[in-house]
Amino acid sequence: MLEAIAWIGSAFIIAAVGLSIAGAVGVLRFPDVYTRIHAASITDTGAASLMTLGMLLMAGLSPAAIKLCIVWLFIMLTSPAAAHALAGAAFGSGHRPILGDPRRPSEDET
Amino acid sequence: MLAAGVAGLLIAMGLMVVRLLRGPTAYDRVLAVNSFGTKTVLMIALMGFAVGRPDFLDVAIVYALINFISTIALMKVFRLRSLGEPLARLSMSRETPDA
Amino acid sequence: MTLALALTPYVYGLGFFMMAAGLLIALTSRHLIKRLIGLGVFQTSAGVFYILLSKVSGGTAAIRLEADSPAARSLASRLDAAYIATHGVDGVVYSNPLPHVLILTAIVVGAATLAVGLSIIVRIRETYGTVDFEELAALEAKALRDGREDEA
Amino acid sequence: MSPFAGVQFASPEVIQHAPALMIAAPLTAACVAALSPSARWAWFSSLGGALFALWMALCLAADVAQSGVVSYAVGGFAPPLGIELRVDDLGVFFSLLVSILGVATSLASASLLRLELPERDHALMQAGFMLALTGLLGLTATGDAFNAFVFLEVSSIGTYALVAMGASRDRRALTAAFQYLIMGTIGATFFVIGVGLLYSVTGTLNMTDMAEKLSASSSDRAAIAGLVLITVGLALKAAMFPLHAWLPGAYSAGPSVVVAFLAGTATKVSVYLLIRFLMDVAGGLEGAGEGLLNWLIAPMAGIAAVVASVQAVFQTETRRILAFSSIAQIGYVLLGVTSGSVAGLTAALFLLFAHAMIKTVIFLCLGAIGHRGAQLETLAGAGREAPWTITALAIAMLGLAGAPFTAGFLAKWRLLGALADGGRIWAVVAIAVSSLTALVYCARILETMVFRTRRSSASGVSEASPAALAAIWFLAASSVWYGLDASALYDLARQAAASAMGASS
Amino acid sequence: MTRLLAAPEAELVFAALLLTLLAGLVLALLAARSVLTCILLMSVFSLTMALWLMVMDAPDVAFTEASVGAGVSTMILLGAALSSTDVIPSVRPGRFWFPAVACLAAFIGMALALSDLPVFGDPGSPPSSYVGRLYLEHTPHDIGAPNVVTAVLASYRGFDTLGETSVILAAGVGVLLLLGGSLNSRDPVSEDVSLRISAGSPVLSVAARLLIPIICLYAFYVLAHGEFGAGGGFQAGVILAAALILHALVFGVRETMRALPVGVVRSCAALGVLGYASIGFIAILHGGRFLDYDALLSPVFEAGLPSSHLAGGHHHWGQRLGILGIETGVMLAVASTMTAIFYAFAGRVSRSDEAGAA
Repeated sequence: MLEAIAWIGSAFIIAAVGLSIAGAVGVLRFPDVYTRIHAASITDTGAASLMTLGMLLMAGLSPAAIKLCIVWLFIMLTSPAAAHALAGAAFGSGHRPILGDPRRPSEDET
Repeated sequence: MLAAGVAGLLIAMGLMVVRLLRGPTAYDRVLAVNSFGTKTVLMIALMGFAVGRPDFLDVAIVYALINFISTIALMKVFRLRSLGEPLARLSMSRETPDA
Repeated sequence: MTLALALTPYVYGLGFFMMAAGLLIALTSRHLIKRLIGLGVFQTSAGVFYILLSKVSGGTAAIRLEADSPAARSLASRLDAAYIATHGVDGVVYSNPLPHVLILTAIVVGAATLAVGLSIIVRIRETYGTVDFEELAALEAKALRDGREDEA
Repeated sequence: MSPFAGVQFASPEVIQHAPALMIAAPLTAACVAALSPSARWAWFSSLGGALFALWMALCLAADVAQSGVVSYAVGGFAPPLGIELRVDDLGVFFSLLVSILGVATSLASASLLRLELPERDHALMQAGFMLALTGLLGLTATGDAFNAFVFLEVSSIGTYALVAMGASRDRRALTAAFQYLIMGTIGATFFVIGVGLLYSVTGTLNMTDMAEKLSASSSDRAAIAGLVLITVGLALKAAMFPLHAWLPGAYSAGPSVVVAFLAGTATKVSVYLLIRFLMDVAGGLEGAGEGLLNWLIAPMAGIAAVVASVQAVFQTETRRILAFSSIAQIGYVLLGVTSGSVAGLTAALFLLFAHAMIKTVIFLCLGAIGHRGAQLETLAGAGREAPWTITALAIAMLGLAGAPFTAGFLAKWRLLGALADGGRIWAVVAIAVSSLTALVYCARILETMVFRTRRSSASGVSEASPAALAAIWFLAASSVWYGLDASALYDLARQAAASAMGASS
Repeated sequence: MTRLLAAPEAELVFAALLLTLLAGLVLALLAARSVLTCILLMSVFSLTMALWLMVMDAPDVAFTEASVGAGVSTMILLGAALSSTDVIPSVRPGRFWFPAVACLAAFIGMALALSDLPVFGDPGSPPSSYVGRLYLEHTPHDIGAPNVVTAVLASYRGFDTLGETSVILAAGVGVLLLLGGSLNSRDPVSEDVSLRISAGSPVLSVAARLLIPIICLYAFYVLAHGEFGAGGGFQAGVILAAALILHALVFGVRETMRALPVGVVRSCAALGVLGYASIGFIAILHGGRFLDYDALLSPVFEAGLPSSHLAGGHHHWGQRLGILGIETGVMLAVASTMTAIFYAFAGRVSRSDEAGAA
């Protein structure tokens, strides 16, 4: 029984890592700041939740589990707030998102 | 299994460093550092289990805290050109195009 | 064991590379703040060297575990008994704690040097108006020449 | 027989804790100074801390004279585990030097600071000064290699900011302090990497334990690399010839009370650490210590003696001349240290003590008369304005030049004798040439101050305050006293040299 | 569960991988042309270094490296960078080659010593088999704290930590001397209270107001937890300073200065070091050596206290009291010095802005 839970936990972790790598690739390939912020913060919080769930399964009832929940709570509180502030700052300083045709050359190439 | 997870996270962090170096605008760089920090927090938690000492999550909490604070500081520096000014006084929507 | 042998020159070599690179930035960069950052890298790489000495293969952090606690048992499971008997303490193999204590000091010393250095840079910026090393040298040479004429 | 044999300065309970209290007292004084509301209270606490440290140093001297080596396990744990404060004759010699100059500088600091810095900075300046004294005293007493690095940083981080505070008088203090910070930190970091290499070979940080393990160890290459790095690091801290670029700027632009203390102690304690590491710790490695001394330090010291003196002649700013003369004097001392004979080391230590006192007197005098201008000409005819201070300065300049009846003369004379006996003719020639050039710039300074007539545009020169005068005259008189009857100081130096060389041969 | 654990060799390989990432970051730093990019690289460098330290079984050092390196150093670097030009001019070749050759010589010199250095992870190397092992064996008997690093830091080598705390005080004194001039003057705070809660950035203000008390509480947890897990005086001090810096970042440094004036902060730094030294003096007055915590409690009093089960029944209350005492002193000194340094950098910049704006 313990082995099964551990395997499910590590499956969650692998899923979280996959999501994280997808987000990282997204941050590299997306055309402008806002889409990158979108890619990064969604996958960060998603990967954090999945990984915390996976590790909770592996840790079981122990002080580590409580610390894991605190870490998860902390990430949930700070990561979106930071992303919001970042987007607000970028918008405030004159960066405008690229609307309409995605095939238009992105900021990198201009 | 955990080692594979840790290696995957390492790749994601490497990609973030690439964005940090390439990032045309300053906000790409701040984003890269913020995302790198969050991934480091997850890495610490995962490594705690990989090396069999899960009670090192205190370090992960400090990481998340420091990551949040340095992101706000970086954002204030790039956007408002000052550290000491209260955020409230310099409303965020003031139009000052910069890097 | 051959893996550790192969890694040794690579790992120490990277440590010494970081020392040389930090020293190079601290001595040659024209921007004063970047010089301090180079100095910080140089000090941190001294810490890397100490920590490289402290690692014991299969060892865990120097926080003593109860001999029969689940963590100790799972750690012991990945090592053979003879290794634990010779190098372990009370059934658990630990890494060497002394360099950790020394590097805690070195990190704080590095931060203290950085703080004083940056406050000097802020004052230089306010009095000289520039933080470019070569402009500063030029300004000082000119001031020296003027100083000598008007006081003679 | 050491002059302190049989003398009792305090009750046995106090003497027992002398090494730790000698270091903790100035640290407490620094905290009280930082807490004190007014400059006056800060001065009292700094003076009290310095006097207490001197008292403890004297107790230590008596204790060491009696029992050879004093070992104090801090925290109650025996050496390999705990940190050991180990004081032998060599350590006591330098503790006395640092604490005497500490008291003298602290006595004169109130009036000198008032002349140069605004009132609100005095409390923090006294705190920084006391922290520097703590670091240097800690260096002379510690027997643990990494503890030496920590005290090296304690003494130097405070002084970077103190030197930068000279900007109120001369804006070049800031760039000089920045260069001093970069070079000083690189030196300290080289030192800590060297200690790390020695630690990787011996596994311990206690210096005596390290010496034993080094003699038994087979892996010499890491140990020699460690020693080379330590030598380079300490050479940077002691401003030895090729690595001395930071010193002239720092000494010419810093506040005079800070430069007076630094000129007398900072580089000297680095020489002490060089002697400690290359003679005691490296004793085990056959030939490594001596090899470094003879082939790396000796030639550099010779070049330093000649080149620095020549450069000093061409300077026009008073303090820059004295800074280059300090570099030359370090060259003399290192020539004596690398002479390889007890007599040579004794003469070197004697010269070091005499030169430290003389330099501190000179910088205190320059500060005390309120000498704002940097150029030497602005000092013209200062003798008439501040007779007492300038006569003390003249006595010290004579000592610096090595004129007869001063400690400087006696020290150089014995050093030349020891070097000649040791067959190092090139060193004798170097010192002779350097002393001649020293005569030139000392005569120039003396002539400008005493014999030249008053210039109308000279910046206001005024007599020193009574406290500053007391400190200045105490040091100037003792530099003459040790010129006439050098037995007390010479015995101390010989004991120190014997314990250093004794340990290695 | 055991199959999931990383094999010892995997740890060594992983450490080498992270070190490669660190070296890459240093290379990027070498080539960086803008100061802000350098600062970001330095922040990432500190985080990766802290990660590498975790793999190398040094949680305490990772704790400190993350909080001091990525946290406070980045803040003061940004403070200084704000007041200076951002572009880094390239070095003229003439002045580049001599130092470059010197660094290369140093690198080759050290590389020559490589062959004698102990093999990576070798348990029989001199450092790991001599004093390091003695600490691991003697700590339960002498001190009774599970965290050997805190035991060595606070008790065996407590004198080192006293020296280090005076290094922090020296830095605080130096920064206040150089930049503190304008902070002491009690200038009238112009902005009115209502601005603080205005529409500007509700999200961050709410997040900050929620987090700051939690962070302070967490700092005290790290202080008290120092003997059992990763943590201690330095880490707690820096986390407390981080909480104050967060408050200053969101609500303005003037606001934080009104809550904690510079005079109070400066005195706390001195009091922290004074507290540490006075524990040493108390040990002397009770007949022990300087900083000997066993002498803190009189034997009669200590006999009455319950023996700690953790340390096999030995009476260690003196050591526990001593370690907690000096850790509190260190925390006070570190937190107030880091806050004073942040005031000096952040407070000064807004001052010149005001001067510029006025």
